[in-house]
Amino acid sequence: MARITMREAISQALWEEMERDPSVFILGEEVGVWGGTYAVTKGFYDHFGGERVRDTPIAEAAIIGAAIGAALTGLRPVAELMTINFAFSSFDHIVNQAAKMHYMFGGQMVLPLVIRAVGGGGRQLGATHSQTPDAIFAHFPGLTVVAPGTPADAKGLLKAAIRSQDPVLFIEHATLYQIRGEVPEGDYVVPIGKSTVQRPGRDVTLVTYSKMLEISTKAAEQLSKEGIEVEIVDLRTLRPLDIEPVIASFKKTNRAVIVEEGWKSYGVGSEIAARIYEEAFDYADAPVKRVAQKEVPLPYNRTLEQSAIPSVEDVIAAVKEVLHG
Amino acid sequence: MARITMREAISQALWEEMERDPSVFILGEEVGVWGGTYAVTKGFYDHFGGERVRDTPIAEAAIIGAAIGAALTGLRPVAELMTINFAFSSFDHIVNQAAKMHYMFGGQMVLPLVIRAVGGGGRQLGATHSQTPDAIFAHFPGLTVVAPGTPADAKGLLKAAIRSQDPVLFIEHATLYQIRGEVPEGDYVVPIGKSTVQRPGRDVTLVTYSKMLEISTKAAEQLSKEGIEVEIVDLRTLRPLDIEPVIASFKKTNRAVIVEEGWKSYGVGSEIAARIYEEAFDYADAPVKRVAQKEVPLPYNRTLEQSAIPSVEDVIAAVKEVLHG
Amino acid sequence: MEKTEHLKLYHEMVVIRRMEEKSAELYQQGKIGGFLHLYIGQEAVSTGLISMRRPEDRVITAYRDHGVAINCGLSAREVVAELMGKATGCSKGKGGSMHLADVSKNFWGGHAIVGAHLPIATGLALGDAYRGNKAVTICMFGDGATNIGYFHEALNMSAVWKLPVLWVCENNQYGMGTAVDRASAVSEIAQKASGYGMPAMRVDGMDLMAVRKVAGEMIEQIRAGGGPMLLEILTYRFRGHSMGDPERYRKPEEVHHWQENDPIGIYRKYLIDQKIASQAELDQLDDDAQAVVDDAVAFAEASPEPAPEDLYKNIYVEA
Amino acid sequence: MEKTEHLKLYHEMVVIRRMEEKSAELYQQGKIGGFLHLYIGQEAVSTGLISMRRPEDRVITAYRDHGVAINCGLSAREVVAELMGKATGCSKGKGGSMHLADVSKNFWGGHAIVGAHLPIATGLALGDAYRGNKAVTICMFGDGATNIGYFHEALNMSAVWKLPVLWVCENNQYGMGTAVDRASAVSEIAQKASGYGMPAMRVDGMDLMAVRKVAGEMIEQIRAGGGPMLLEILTYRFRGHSMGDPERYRKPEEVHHWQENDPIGIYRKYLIDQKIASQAELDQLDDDAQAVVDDAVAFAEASPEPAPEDLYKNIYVEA
Ligand SMILES: Cc1ncc(C[n+]2csc(CCOP(=O)(O)OP(=O)(O)O)c2C)c(N)n1
Ligand SMILES: Cc1ncc(C[n+]2csc(CCOP(=O)(O)OP(=O)(O)O)c2C)c(N)n1
Ligand SMILES: [Mg+2]
Ligand SMILES: [Mg+2]
Repeated sequence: MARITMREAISQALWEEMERDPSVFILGEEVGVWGGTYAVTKGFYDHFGGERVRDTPIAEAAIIGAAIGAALTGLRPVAELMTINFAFSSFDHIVNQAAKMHYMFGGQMVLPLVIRAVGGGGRQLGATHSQTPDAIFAHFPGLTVVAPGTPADAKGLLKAAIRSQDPVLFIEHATLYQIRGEVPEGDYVVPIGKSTVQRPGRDVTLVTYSKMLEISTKAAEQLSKEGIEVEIVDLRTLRPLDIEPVIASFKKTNRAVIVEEGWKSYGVGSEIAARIYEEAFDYADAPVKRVAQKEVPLPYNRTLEQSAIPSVEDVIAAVKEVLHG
Repeated sequence: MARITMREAISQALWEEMERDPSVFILGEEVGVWGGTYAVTKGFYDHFGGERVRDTPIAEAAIIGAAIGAALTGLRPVAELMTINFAFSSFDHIVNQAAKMHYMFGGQMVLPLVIRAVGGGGRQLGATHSQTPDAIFAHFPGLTVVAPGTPADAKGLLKAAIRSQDPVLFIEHATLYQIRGEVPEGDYVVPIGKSTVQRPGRDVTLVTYSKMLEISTKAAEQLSKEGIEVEIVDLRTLRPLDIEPVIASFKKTNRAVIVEEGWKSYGVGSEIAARIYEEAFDYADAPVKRVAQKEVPLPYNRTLEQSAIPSVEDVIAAVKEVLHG
Repeated sequence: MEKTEHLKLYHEMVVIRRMEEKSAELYQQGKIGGFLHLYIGQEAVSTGLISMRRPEDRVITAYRDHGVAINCGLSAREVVAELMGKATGCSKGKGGSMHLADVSKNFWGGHAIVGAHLPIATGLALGDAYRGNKAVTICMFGDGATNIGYFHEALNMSAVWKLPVLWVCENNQYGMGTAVDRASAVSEIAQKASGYGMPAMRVDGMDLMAVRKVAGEMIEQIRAGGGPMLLEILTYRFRGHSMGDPERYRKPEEVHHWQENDPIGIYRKYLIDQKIASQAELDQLDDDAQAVVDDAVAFAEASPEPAPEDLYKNIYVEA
Repeated sequence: MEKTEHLKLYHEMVVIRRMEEKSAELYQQGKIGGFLHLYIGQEAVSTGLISMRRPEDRVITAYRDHGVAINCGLSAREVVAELMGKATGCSKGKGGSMHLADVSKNFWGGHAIVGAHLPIATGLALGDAYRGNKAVTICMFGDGATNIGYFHEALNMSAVWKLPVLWVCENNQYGMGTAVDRASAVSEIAQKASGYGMPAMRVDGMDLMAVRKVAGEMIEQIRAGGGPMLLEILTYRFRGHSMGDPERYRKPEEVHHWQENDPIGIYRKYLIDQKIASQAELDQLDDDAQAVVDDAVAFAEASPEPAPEDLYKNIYVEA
């Protein structure tokens, strides 16, 4: 196992899958000559050529539409949306076409399609470029929504996504590309649709995913010094949602904090909180607490922006609140 | 007060506001010569002319974009999306542009804009044309999301929306146009952002809105015969969400059922359930129950489709469950 | 062209016409639900066009898809069954009128969001180009669809990548109640090709033979590597946009004028004038067509509804 | 044209150039965050174009907006303050580089979603047409933006409704790393106008006087009721797409070639050749421009950050 960055892990998954299966190809803005806006596909164009690493016009609906069509013919396109914010410019193709075609035509159409999209705030890109709208995609049956928080999961889940017969929205986080972790070499596949305990603990269940796993882990480390042991459940997949590990943990700790980067209202935490109570009402010793983005379009100013995104301190405070009321 | 249909109530609000304020105008597909796909603007074209009742090309992004631009110049456009499903073809303009411009430019841009959109399933229109994706719009700060359930509210809230300085998504339900109710004549305005008790009761709090108010009311009437008195809180506005009447009712009944037409996961009920526990944890005598659409793209076949949408029976069963466990 | 081929095409057109008339009835009886967009008046468009495709050529269209489905080789049985939401329908009753498809016949649907299938067609053609197949994708859409962004993105991308697509606009002169000129900056849709440096043609869609000629040439040019092209086919729908159209936007005289230009009548006359078929032979085909439709309706009526548990099938391939 | 006007325009261009150079520095120092798209090389485009507008004419552009803001009359102070996220910035520090605006100067931003402001421009023009105002909306966008559906929907709608918009494509030959030909089916953007039956022109964007001439004529034709028009202005960005562009997609020689075509140099030479201004006068303007920028930076550095509670201001007009 090598200790590599999330960027390298994603890049590796793509590279290996393209080597393994000639029907896998990449399309998106600046994926080729430029090498990927976030350098994920650096070197791919030279190695695989322009047919398999396809630079597209700025036309998000056509990017996803073309990926859908190519997938229908049996190819395995990996479409890159430069950021998830631009998924709003191809929203119909994602939630109305990709998510529904298999069902709507009685199962005859198969769309082995991956949409990679970079999300998250915190980089002073202003309101339109800083969103974490994961929950709204997860609302649509027919779509699979994956959002890894570690390099190993990124590699393993991306491989699973590419091999899946279903359309998968694979959400990466711009400020996670640099984090490092142990990543198994070669054919490492992590099944989609499985939440996992990333850190065991006994006092509080902390449910999170993606970037907030990093923040939550830091918070847990600090809390541990104070004798508070947080159990972190990483959702990894938002749809289909695997609530079981969350419930199992909650039945043990009887307290939960949910940490997400997106807005609180109608967000991921809403669903998780509702599910916890539905399935473990009698185990709740304190109200479940949600930590999320302040309900504002993210501002450019760094201090303001940072104050709107959940911090390590916010998580610590929330954990203490569910513990001590 | 006259007893009129929801269609007439909406039509009346539009007509009166256009008579009152020359800066109000309508644009959308088939709003003019055709008279509105759902006949809401029948007669408007002849009376107000093609400048104020503007038929557009099939170009949803341009419809909303044009409405935004016109609003910036101080007009009060009412853009009609033939159905809310087509909002996915103008999603960026709704959630990235309309919702954010006031904030992003430091308050200098003002967008007094209404987007009317017809939602809901149950008419055998297939998966792409039958959605109730209200929750995903309500996720975005900067947007106001209104969804009336009675003719009076439809009139009063639409007037408020047209007079508002903020962008409002006004969601109508295709199968509610025929319902009748008492509607005050003339200048009747219902404030946006206020939930209300539509039916008082003592045993269970039922939280709902839009079409499901009708279904829930029928359920409540039947339950009443069995001696179960349901208190129905109608949200009416999804953002900003007025949770107060919900909490007040819950503190009284200690039990709640949430009924929505959209999918359950990451839906409206998720948020309401989470909020109830956050604000009235100690009052809960039983787990809050969510009644919602089955997690499938809605099928064409009538029987299948009906089985996927919450029915009066589903609501009755849920109420009994929260009462008797 | 062989006589049998002529008779087959005539028969197809009449099957479509009879099926559409019958569907309107079934709709009135409440046996078909949702939206129903009839193809009456436009039969020569898809019958002519699709008769020029090879089996490997893919076809994709909008929600006005009943005729196209028949031309692609779906049986009237599975089409009518789908309209009635039956388990025996081509989409197992889940799609309905707007979502007919049969992948095994290279018919990729039936799409209800205006213009959204155009980018998908780009992808179908990309799939063939990627593999070096010599197949052409035929993508049909209405005049109204040419004003939405999807049209632009799809045509541009197909041209940049020189993909094998024939873009076919069925210009029936209205998008719902909106006449072409009220929605499109140019009244000749073919002119839009110039923004994509794409060859374009216009043809009379009431004349099956004319459609065949132009479409056939374009399809083979594309197959030979000519890149995407745009074909505008002028036509008219004799009925409302869908069932329940108030039709306030066009004059009865206009409709009558076009109805006198009936594509079936024109083709019938052609076949007789050219002595390809006799009146009696064609009458026989008319009767056959009626029988096909009657059989289809009987089949559909007798077919089972989907099972309740089918609601949860086919959401994902992998469960 | 008056000498003072010439000197003003020269000064504006140099202010933009110096401000952009300084911004790059501030970015390297971490005093500007996010994305920073410099306008260096394209100064003659907006300086020439906007010099032809009347105060009632609205201007809207994409995220490469610093120069446009200056040309619209925003002070370098409020621009640099916005780049640094200060409360004194034109958007109160909430917008940043990509979201400059000043409604009071009829400058409607600065928009970061490629092409999304084009439909909004249609609406601005609709607002004026609705009221019978004689104002023209000038909407600027890049070559890359002409491939997205928004472009198509906006141009078509503006043409159908004959709205007073000048659509201005700043063709700097790349959308990020993608050369025009790799993304657009036609290499001359002006050709795209034909799909909308719209008059179009192409002009050299390194030559301020040429831009003024063509833009001025078009704006007045539009004002006179000529309907929307498309103007393609050929230019080049001397720097990367934004800070941190690896620039693997173009050769240094190409960049150097264009840098020799510096729009400021060309205009300077013109002013001297035509004996409109002396070397010394222009040097003085250069110094003035530097002083303006130095002052702006000092102002911005000394300006306060937004207050923490500003986070919750301006989400809605009505609280
Ligand atoms: C994106 C979108 N907007 C609006 C509609 C509603 N709608 C359905 S058909 C139609 C008219 C389409 O006209 P055209 O493309 O000319 O096809 P035709 O019906 O004439 O065959 C409209 C507006 C839709 N289905 N999708
Ligand atoms: C809808 C959308 N897709 C992608 C992007 C990312 N992006 C930002 S600028 C840009 C290139 C735009 O090129 P062009 O329109 O030529 O403008 P230029 O940068 O050359 O001024 C891209 C792809 C975006 N902001 N919005
Ligand atoms: Mg049409
Ligand atoms: Mg460019």
